[in-house]
Amino acid sequence: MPSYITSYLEKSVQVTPGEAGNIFWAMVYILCVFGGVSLVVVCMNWLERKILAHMQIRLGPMRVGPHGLLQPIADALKLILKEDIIPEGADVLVFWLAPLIILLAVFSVYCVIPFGPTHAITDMNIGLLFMLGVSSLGVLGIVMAGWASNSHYPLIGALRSSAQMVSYEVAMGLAVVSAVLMTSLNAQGTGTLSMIGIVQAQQAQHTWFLFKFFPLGVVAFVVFAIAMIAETNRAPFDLPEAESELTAGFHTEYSGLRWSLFMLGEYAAMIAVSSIAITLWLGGWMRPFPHLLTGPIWDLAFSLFPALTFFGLAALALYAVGRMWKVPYFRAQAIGLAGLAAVFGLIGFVLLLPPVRTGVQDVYWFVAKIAVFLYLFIWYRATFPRYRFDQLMRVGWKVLLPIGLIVLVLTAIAGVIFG
Amino acid sequence: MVGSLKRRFGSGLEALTYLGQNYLQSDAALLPELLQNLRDEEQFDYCVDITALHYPQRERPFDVIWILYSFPKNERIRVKAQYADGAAVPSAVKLWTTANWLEREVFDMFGIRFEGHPDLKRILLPDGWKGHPLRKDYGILQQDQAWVQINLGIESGQ
Amino acid sequence: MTPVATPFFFYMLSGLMVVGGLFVITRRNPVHSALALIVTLLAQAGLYLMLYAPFVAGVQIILYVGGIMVLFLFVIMLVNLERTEREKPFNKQWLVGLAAALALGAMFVGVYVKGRALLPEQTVSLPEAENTQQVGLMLYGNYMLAFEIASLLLLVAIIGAVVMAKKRI
Amino acid sequence: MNDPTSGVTHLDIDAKESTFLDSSELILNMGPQHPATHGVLRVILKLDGEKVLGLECVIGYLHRGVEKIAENRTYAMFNPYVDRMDYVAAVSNGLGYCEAVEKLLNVEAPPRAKYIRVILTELNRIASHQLWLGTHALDIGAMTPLFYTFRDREEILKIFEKYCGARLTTHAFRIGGCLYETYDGFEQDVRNFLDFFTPKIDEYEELLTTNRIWVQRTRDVGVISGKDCIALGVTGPVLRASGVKWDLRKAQPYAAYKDFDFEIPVGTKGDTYDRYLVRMAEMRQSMRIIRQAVDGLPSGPIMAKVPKVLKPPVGEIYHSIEAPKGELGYFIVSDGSTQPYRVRVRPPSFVNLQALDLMCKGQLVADVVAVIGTLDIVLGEVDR
Repeated sequence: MPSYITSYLEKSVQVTPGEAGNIFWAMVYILCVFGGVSLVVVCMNWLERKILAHMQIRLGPMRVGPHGLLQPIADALKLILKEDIIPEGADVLVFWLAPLIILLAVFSVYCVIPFGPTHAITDMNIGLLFMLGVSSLGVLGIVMAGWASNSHYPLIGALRSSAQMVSYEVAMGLAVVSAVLMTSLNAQGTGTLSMIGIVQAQQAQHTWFLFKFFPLGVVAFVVFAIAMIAETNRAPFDLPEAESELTAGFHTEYSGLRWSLFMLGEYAAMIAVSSIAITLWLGGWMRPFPHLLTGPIWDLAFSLFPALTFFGLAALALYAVGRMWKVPYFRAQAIGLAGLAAVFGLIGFVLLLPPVRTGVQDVYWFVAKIAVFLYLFIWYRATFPRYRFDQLMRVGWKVLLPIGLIVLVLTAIAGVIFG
Repeated sequence: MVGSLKRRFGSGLEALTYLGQNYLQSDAALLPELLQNLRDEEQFDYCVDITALHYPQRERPFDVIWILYSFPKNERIRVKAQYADGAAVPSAVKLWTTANWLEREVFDMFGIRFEGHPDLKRILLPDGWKGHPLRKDYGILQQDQAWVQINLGIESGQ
Repeated sequence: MTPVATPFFFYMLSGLMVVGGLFVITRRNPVHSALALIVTLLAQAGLYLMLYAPFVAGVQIILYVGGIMVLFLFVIMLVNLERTEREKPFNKQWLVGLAAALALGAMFVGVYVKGRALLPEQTVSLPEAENTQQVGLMLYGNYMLAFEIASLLLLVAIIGAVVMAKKRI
Repeated sequence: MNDPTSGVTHLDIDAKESTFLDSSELILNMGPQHPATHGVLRVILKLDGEKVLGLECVIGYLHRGVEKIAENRTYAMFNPYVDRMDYVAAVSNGLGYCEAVEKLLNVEAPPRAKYIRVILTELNRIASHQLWLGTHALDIGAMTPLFYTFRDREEILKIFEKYCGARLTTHAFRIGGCLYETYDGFEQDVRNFLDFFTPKIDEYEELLTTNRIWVQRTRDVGVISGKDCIALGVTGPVLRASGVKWDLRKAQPYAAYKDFDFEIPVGTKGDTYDRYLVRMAEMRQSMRIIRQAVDGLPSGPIMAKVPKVLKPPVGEIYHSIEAPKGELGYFIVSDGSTQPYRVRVRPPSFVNLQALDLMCKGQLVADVVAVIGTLDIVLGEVDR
């Protein structure tokens, strides 16, 4: 048995575990991806409330743990303990199945996301197509949830959100196609749908697709970014959960753990969709300016970044501890925060060791870009009012679709000319 | 302006002023054309308010009051007319659409019927409520006990 | 990629399809039969994967399950459900049904008896790696004309749908 | 359309045999406890799918019979009741009532009292518009303005609290002038507020005025023409947004308004976006008035000679002021006794609400919420 495990490690050509057919390492990758995603979802919950609050000149959760750090755990506990009501007259099978389908759809997208040249659960040669296909499964879950709750408002909310997601998938697909078109500009002239292939194409062409054929890449990226927000029912497109008209959209009747599955699904979908955008346009796990600023000093500088971020977090926590120490009441929380600072510091030191430093490079840059995207999601929620349903559909069909088509055609022409 | 009105309507109309605010005391029969005239010729295009007063001891106990304002002339006027209990007051909805709710409230509070009103029913009190609160004979503590019992199921409001 | 335990997967997937198909026709509640149909289509996508045709499997998931089944569910929800549930699912033409079942049975037995001889000798081995490229080249290379006609047909269908819906808006 | 509350205990609007989708006309009940109907207002919408065919407002849930109470209270005792009607703009209610009774008594408030009254009323107008902006933006989905507006409104409420002890229902004025002399540092507080608030109002504008989605959600929503406004008796910012340049503070100046110069902001198309612009401009004009009033605050007595027991001569008087929502009028009839024979309040919100049906025809459900917000109605005043 151990040989089966080690055989994958010293294999000469580096291939993702899925491809190498090594079930054990694939399981390891799956566990750490899902563990990582749930961890990110938990701290996303805290971050969203804190950032949204500070944007609205209020403090956000401060009571549970230092600066509300234990708030997500408290929320999770609350949701688990809450009673899980199934409305009378609801179709129990469909009611129970809906959140599972949404989670299944969202989490199966993760098995193709490339965190590094070999750090992905598997790499299909139709990776991108698989992702789009499976993400369209999420619509089924929403429609079933709305229908099974057996009352007017969730049904209207479900119909609206599924119509919205179906129409924005079209715009998303077009933007994706223009990005894939750029991958085919290499020697043998055939592009690739596999996610790792796309990032390697960007490496080969020494540029992120965002900056390729300058205006086109950016426009396609913007079309995808807007469609991405609509796909996850977030920020200006969160009409299905519009509080003012329909009480709470398709998950009105859900409560307790089942409702938290929907929330988990929403946050996971946000991460999945932003990772697609990163892989396609922002050069996946490549560090910024890999070809411009090459040379040992630059490599060293960039490789220090992971350690620096953790040291920064530790410094922030220590500063907060300093301020909290003055008030005796907060002393207990200050100790807790100091412990957290110590942990961050420790991780920072570990990241300084040379072998660890280069190893973690790819994953770090990918996750850093995802963090930027998640911050954008929260920012949109604070600033934009909500689209009305017909405006929302108008933007989807009459604005994004034509722009997507034009960008596709122009990229093709640019590809042929500059090729 | 008062002169021209006097010539048109003659005896039934007298113009008085109190503390600088002039108002016309007219009898019931003249009312419809008076309001029409005021709105069209005298350009009182904004009907500020319609309300009523209850003098129980008089033989025609109700005083209905129209407060009008003219944008062009920046002038305000009040028209008062006396009505018997149960007499039908001409509705001003055709002249000013704002009269719709104002008359419904007067009907709700005083029980004065406005004939020609498209949808005359109570506006503030629930439909099944008996009695008109703003009449002088309606006590301050009094309530429609029956309605309270049926719908709210409690003994009484007080 | 060396195939892994293919017979097991093949029987599991096809079994899933058959059971799903049965559920589609026997369920009283239309939404349940729609869900069963979704299961069958997903199992079919699995079979495509086993035939080293990932592109077709991907398209199957996007088109059938993601697109058409969502519209199925839309229609089922918008139409009035109570009436359809009350009707008796099985009507009286069992005679025609029996004849069709017999013909089908005969065909199955025929195939089972002939066995291997029915299928062509050399199985075309399609390299799994470039399946998408292969499909692309084939589609835009040799069958360009058929592709154009099909797209024209689709265009006509879309415009027809818009015209029909225009009356109601 | 029989009124559902008459005897029918359970309102059964979606009978089992027709599901709500295939009947062409759907009756939706935006009930009294709806997050977007500012208070206890129930709107029965007749919908065709998403479009509104017509709507009917069922009001009266907050009816306390203020006019009946007035007939059993003396003039001075009724003063606090007036604040409870439009609890968001309590100070201007008080101003209207006190001035009406002063006219009845043929008494004139001293100039210092008039200036103080103008300062407090204009501060109250800004507070009322801030509350309107916060809740209106929240209804349309923008969460952030709510917190900005309430933070700034807090400053105004602090000034009220220091002057007359209460934040919301202030009972700041008495018949004949003001009871309390301004606390020392009053002018300084007001000036500090003005300097504090000038950049803040630009913050609101930054957030919303050029926000594409805000413009799309409010442009051409709930349009009402000037002529319809006058016919429906709609007054205040809604009327001005429809192009009619009319403001009681200019047309029939009361208190000390003739001493100040300020413009009347006017809109053109009369849609929700114009009303938003008009109210923002009104806030700026109010700040101008306050600055002039504070700089020119005369010294002198703050209370006119008014007898202890008010017994106004027999007669009637109608006096109206420009409240933040529109024209707020008091028609008081006195029979010579200490208690008024009849106090009729002409509430702007009640009359403006009548225009809701005309403004919402043909709009979508999401717009009904926006139009209710832009009318800026307060149910305490609608139901009295």
